[in-house]
Amino acid sequence: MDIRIQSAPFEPGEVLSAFTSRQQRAGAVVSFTGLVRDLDGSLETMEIEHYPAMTERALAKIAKEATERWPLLDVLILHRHGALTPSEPIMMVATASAHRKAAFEAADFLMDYLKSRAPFWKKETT
Amino acid sequence: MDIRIQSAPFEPGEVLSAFTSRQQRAGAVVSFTGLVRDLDGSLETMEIEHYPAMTERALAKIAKEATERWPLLDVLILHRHGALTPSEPIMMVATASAHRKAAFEAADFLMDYLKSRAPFWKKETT
Amino acid sequence: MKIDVLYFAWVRERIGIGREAVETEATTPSELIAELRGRGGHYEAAFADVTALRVAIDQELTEFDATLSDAREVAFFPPMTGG
Amino acid sequence: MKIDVLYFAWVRERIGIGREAVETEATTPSELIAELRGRGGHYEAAFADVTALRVAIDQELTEFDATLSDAREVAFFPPMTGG
Repeated sequence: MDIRIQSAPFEPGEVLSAFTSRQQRAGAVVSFTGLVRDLDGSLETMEIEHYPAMTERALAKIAKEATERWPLLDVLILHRHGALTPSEPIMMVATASAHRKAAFEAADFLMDYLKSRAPFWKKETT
Repeated sequence: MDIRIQSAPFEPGEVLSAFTSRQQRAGAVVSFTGLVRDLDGSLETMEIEHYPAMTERALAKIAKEATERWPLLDVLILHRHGALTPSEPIMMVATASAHRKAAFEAADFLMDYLKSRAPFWKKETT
Repeated sequence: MKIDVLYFAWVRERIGIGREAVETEATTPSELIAELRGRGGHYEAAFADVTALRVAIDQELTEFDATLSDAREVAFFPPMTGG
Repeated sequence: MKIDVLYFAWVRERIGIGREAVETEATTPSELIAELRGRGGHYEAAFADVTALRVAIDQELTEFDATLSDAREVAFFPPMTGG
């Protein structure tokens, strides 16, 4: 299980490659990457606030919940905070399982849960 | 739309990074990577046969079907053929959309469709 | 008892600070909110609509009628928008 | 008419070749299979259970009772196992 909360930008491909190459028995790896959208070209920056003392605990709980519901071999959650600009990756989840279905369902579940239970707040500045 | 059929190995992270960085308006990128599994440690190689004249056409049709069903901004399908060893990536799909749900559902659909409609045959040698 | 009270996002912006120590006899977050609203001004504005808020006690999401006994830290914030 | 007939995976292995030109009057893949089975030997083994097979005409998956008129290439293979 790999939980990262960081203000630094990240490269989704580097994260996926490291995650995939450490799998020994997985047959399926699913990743989700969330990007900053600029709907009408007016967004200058997005600021993501979080609750540091709670964030890591909440993400670990979300990851644990997923591993209890699906036969996962590995889970990664990465979420940025601070200032972001359009098209930058905001966050990423990755799941590894023997089978496709578990990897897909768990990644979708992590995203649902993370949106409603992890203490992050986006604020857009135009 | 990006369809690749190749015998050469690929690095899932490099593919995802190139795919993600060419998105201008996407809010969500989902990737699926299939890896060669070695269930009991006895698999030496997997050989993937395909029907060259049909493969590219079938994959393009699958990708087109997905873009008609979901509001996708981009689709990638990459599938290897030839000899593969355990833990190597076999194939990958990636989807980009404004919203998470479309990206997830389309990636899952691509995998279902690809397994039943794309002319690839795996043969394991132990 | 003394509790650290934290505010995030627009709750923090309306109240004007992110954290304060509060001396209180409240036994639930709801009672604590009633006390804070009693201060008027920014607090009344921030807590005008509790249905738009979420609460965590000691870094765990909880309900507004949960018990505050032994709580060291209570946080109020709008619905989360991560992911 | 002359059609290129292609075999993949275990169909190819049983028959022993991957491709051959076949002179035939068959109007459907089913009729073509009946002709090929008539050769006996490897062909009979390969086509013993048609429910285990799939067919493509000119690189499009189709049914065993589809029409072969104008077909240039017919392929027989087991269910696909990509992905």
